[in-house]
Amino acid sequence: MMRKRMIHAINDALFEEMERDERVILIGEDVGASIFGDTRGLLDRFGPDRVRDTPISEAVMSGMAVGAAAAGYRVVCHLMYANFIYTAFDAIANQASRLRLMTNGQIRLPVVFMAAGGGGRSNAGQHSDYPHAPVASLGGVYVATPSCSADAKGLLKTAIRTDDPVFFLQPTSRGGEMGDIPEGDHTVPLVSAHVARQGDDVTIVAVGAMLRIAMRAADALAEEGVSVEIVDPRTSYPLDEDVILASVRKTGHLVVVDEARAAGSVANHISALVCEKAFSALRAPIIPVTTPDLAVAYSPPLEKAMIPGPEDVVAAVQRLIKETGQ
Amino acid sequence: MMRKRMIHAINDALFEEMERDERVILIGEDVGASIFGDTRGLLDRFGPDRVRDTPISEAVMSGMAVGAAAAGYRVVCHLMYANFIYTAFDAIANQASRLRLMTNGQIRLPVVFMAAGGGGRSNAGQHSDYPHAPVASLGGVYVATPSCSADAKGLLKTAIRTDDPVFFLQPTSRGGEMGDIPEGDHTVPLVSAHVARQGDDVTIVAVGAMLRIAMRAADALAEEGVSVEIVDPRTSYPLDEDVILASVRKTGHLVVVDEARAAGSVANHISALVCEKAFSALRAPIIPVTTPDLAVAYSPPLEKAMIPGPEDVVAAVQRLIKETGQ
Amino acid sequence: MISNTRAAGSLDLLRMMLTIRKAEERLASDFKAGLLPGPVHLYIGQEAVATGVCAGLDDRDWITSTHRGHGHFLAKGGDPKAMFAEIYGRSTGICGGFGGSMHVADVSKGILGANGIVGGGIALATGAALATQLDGENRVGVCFFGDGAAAQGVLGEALNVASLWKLPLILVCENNGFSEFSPSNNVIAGDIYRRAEPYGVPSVRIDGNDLDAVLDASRTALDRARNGGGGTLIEALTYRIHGHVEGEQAFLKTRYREDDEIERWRGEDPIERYARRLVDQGEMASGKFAEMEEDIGRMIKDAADCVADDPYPEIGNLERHRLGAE
Amino acid sequence: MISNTRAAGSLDLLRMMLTIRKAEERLASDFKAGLLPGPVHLYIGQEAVATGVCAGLDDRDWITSTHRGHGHFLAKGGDPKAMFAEIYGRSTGICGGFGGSMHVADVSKGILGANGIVGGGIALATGAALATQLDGENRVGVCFFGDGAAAQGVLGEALNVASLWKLPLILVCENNGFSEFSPSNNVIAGDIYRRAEPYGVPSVRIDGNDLDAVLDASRTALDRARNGGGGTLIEALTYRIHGHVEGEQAFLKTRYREDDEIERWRGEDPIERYARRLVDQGEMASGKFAEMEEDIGRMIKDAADCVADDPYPEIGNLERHRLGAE
Ligand SMILES: Cc1ncc(C[n+]2csc(CCOP(=O)(O)OP(=O)(O)O)c2C)c(N)n1
Ligand SMILES: Cc1ncc(C[n+]2csc(CCOP(=O)(O)OP(=O)(O)O)c2C)c(N)n1
Ligand SMILES: [Mg+2]
Ligand SMILES: [Mg+2]
Repeated sequence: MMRKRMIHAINDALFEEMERDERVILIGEDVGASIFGDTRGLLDRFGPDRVRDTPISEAVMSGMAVGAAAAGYRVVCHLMYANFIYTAFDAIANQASRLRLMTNGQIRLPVVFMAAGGGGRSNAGQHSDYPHAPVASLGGVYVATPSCSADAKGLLKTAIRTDDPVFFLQPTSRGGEMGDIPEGDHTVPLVSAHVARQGDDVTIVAVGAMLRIAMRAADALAEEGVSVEIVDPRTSYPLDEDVILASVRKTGHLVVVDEARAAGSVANHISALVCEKAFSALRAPIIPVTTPDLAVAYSPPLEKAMIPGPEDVVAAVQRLIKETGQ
Repeated sequence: MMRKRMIHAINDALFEEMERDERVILIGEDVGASIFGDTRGLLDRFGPDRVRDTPISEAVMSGMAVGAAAAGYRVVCHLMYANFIYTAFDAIANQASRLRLMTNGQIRLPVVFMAAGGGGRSNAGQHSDYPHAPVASLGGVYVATPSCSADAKGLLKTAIRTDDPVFFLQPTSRGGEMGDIPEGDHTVPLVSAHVARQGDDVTIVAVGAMLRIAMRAADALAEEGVSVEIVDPRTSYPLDEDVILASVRKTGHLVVVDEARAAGSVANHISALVCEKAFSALRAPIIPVTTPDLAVAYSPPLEKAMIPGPEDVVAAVQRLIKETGQ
Repeated sequence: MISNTRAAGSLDLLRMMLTIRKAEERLASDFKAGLLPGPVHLYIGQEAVATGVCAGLDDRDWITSTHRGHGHFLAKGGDPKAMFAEIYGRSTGICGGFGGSMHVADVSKGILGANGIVGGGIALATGAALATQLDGENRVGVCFFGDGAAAQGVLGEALNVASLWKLPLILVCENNGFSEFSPSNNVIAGDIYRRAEPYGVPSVRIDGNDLDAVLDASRTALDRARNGGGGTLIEALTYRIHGHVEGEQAFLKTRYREDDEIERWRGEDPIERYARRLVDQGEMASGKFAEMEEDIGRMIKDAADCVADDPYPEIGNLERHRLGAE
Repeated sequence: MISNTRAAGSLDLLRMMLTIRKAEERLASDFKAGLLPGPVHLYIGQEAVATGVCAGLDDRDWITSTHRGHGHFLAKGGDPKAMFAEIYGRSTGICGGFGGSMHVADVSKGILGANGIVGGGIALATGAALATQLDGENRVGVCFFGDGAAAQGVLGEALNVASLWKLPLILVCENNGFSEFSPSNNVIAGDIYRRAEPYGVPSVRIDGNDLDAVLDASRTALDRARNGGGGTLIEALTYRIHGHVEGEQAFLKTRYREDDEIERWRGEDPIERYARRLVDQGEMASGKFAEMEEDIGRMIKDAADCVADDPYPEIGNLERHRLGAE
């Protein structure tokens, strides 16, 4: 085990995969200077052929990633802030997500679109979205949502080795967070939810940056005698249905915590999944805890009020217990 | 009452609103020639200032719509096929959906983005999406999904009079369908789900083109003695929660039919809503009926198999009855 | 038929143009006869462009194409049988019936596919050019696109990056005078070829109905690209004899061009012009053309007939294209 | 301070540049002191561009701006107090604390807002120009954008439509030599101003640190636009003295420019140059400048101080911006 910040875990993953496979290339705006630190050092190490600073041209950048992947490369396309995936959306939605089907599998696309999403830094309305649902809506793109250093490294390494597109959505506010990472070639399968905490009374599914929030809530609830099990989906699309369903079948109660807007959350997908496939195990309503259906506001008190915190999760669990069997 | 095809109902709505308010303008590719017929005659009637054929430039077109609306016009931006909303997505997602919040309400945007979505015509992978979920995910844009001529006219007229952005998603395969429309200035409020058929045993929420499918299924089920209530949400975002919840509280059973991919459907949103707010009324799992998580395939048998048909809805209801109280 | 027109003789080139013409005439009559499930956009009148450009390419050079892509597919070595089967929606189609007319692709021939998104191929070809540059084998990426597509911003983005990185990218704009039903000068300002100038990318405007002119211009562009000289923009002036899409008369209420304009262009038929030139210069016996036309007509008829009743794809094959299926 | 610089005298213009300078110096020290919740991008060194262009505008002309938008806001008549309050995240901010530094907007002054999406303002200004053209009151739409933003395809789309429709659109590219941390010539091919030529849009490159040159160029562009002559692209060469974003030293591991380059540009300070010119030509007494600097310094200090502790916005105000809330 080694302890590393999430941003350095991501950096390690890029180093190791570019080292491992010379067909891995990286394109993006200022990936050389690296404003987040996740691509730092790659330009020096692998040179300007494989590590390319691009102009501010998300449309051609995302489409170029698709074309280069179709022509035999493994492309990591760094989009910086997740809102810029909207600027890059055409090639992701109309090309990347569907060329496999439209060509009957002649074209497979090993492309990773990576970006930092979510709030917490007063980056305001155009730099704080957590847009996993719109990408999930395409059907043809994996959405990886790491919650910790180890998963960030392991998921990204797997994503780069995957022959279909992956959107790797790292939490903007968590880059500096330390975490333990197994030594060596640490990979994490894409569709492999993980039980981050064992419990009996209530299941909390928490996505990305919300995992730590859920953990805090679970500690508080433990003191009230409520035993919480926490599931980290790791990929918000596709969902690892078995792990989520198994936990709900055990606890009979579900709270879903997602930093995205309610209307853009996968909380809805998870609720729908459970309500279809584990309905008989459910003993209470499924309570979503999300950001309201608004762009994130700038002023710190507004931003703090919008993004789920431990107290919101605790309140949701308490409401759920209250409504049990009503 | 008058009987009209849906496409002519939409055409009437545009005529009437442009007649009514000279600040209503229409921009889009070949809105003059009108490949669907929904904008036919408008150029002759209102002239090239207010009805503008644009170049194939979805990025500037959608952003221009936002700018012109901010500067005092009511803009209808015709995007032709709904997949092209991905090409236009940046300004819709990063600007239209959030300028109201970011400017603290200084900017309100009366913009209607209209497009035809869904399959049924072998238009294949890049012309058959029904992308209401990605737009809904933004939070700041209404999504209107008419199922019949009357609603197409009434919803579009209301959309044009609304001070916030609306995505008007007409069903590609239903333009030729006849329907009764009230005489005169017929408008339909945006968030006003409608009970299209009364029943007692099962609620089916059916979106857009799926309404007719659900109606057919209901007829078949009636013969088996199953009484189906059908709710048409009319706007898939925001949802008219009260009407949907009231129906489920009455029947205790819910099937949601949505032409979009499961991962891009609002079926998930509706399930989540009901599972949170009407859980105690639910007597069985909520069954979604959607298109699989793929782009729509070209070959007719493949396309037909992908898009929900009456038999799929009947099967879902039968499954639901079987699982009741298990 | 010739599966690779590289360094082909003049008779081969004439055969290729005739092959495209006959294939499209067959599709036109098939459409009239209601034998085609989806829309088709025919290339009749533009054959010299695809034929002349692809004459200098081989299977390891990449092309991207448009919604009007049959000619590019055939000229780059695609198999007519597999193309017909695809457009008929059969399992024997080049894309197994999944793609259809707007998505014919054959990766083994370097054909990344027709594309239903106008301008969509530009970024893909840019990425393919990046891949070939990294491969270092003097391969190129070629993008065919229309005059209407020149209005898509991604063209400027591609020109910028192609210039900065000296990408072996050949942008071939087929200016056929119309963007759907809009005459080019309603939607395109100035000369398309000149749009490359500010980026320092060499460009030229040629007579796209003169095969020799196309061969010259593409040879120059290819030599430049293969020798590290970077990209080129070629604007080929041509004309589509058929409508934008077969059957357009059914939905167009007004005409958008005059018969005598069409007649004038029939007089510029690229096939007849080239045949005449060959006869005049003694490269072809005068009787040869009729004979050739008959052979190819027969070859095309056989190709189409022999797949017309091939089986439709198995519905189960849809699962093969889901994420996770290998 | 002057709330409208139209037809302002030279001393007013000097005051405006000083106002911007002092305001930004205050923000720089506030940032260092940790008083700003979010990122700020300072305009120091570029003041002549905003001041010179806005000198010809009044409240009914529209501007769109960038992430580096404080100077445009002030020059167009925005209130410094309301700007500081916004950047401090206070309820008294021009956007009630919802927008922050990257979204300062004052619609009553014709300021459609700073914008966090690079190139985002281009399409908005195009739409505003369309609106003014329809109004027929000889108003204009002005878009400020950076050299890096010139790589966004939407610029070409806007030039095309502005040319076709003769829109009163003035595109002001502030070429400050950097796109974040990339020197322009790494990401921009050729001369930006020349990119307007193929579209037939007049363009000019000027010394953006020479207020008189900016005044001349914008007067020409404004006369053209107000008299139906259509759009203009102005490329103003300038330099940002501060970093891309305050505090960048904290995350940048390498330097991206030399100190002497910065020093060289300090010698080109637009304020000192203009002041010197006024003194030399006897338009200003030599002692006047120091006095003016002091007055404005005091005015800015008072403006900032008096709002620095204003209340944060009420959390309940979030609801005011939801769809449906009026
Ligand atoms: C992004 C996008 N916008 C609009 C369309 C609809 N559309 C299909 S073909 C076409 C015209 C294309 O004109 P051009 O590029 O000149 O090609 P041509 O049809 O003349 O070969 C349009 C607008 C589309 N397919 N994709
Ligand atoms: C669509 C988009 N892509 C990337 C970014 C990140 N970004 C913010 S500012 C900037 C550089 C802009 O350079 P320029 O246009 O020259 O403006 P300047 O900062 O020099 O004033 C970038 C890449 C963004 N905000 N929006
Ligand atoms: Mg054309
Ligand atoms: Mg710059």
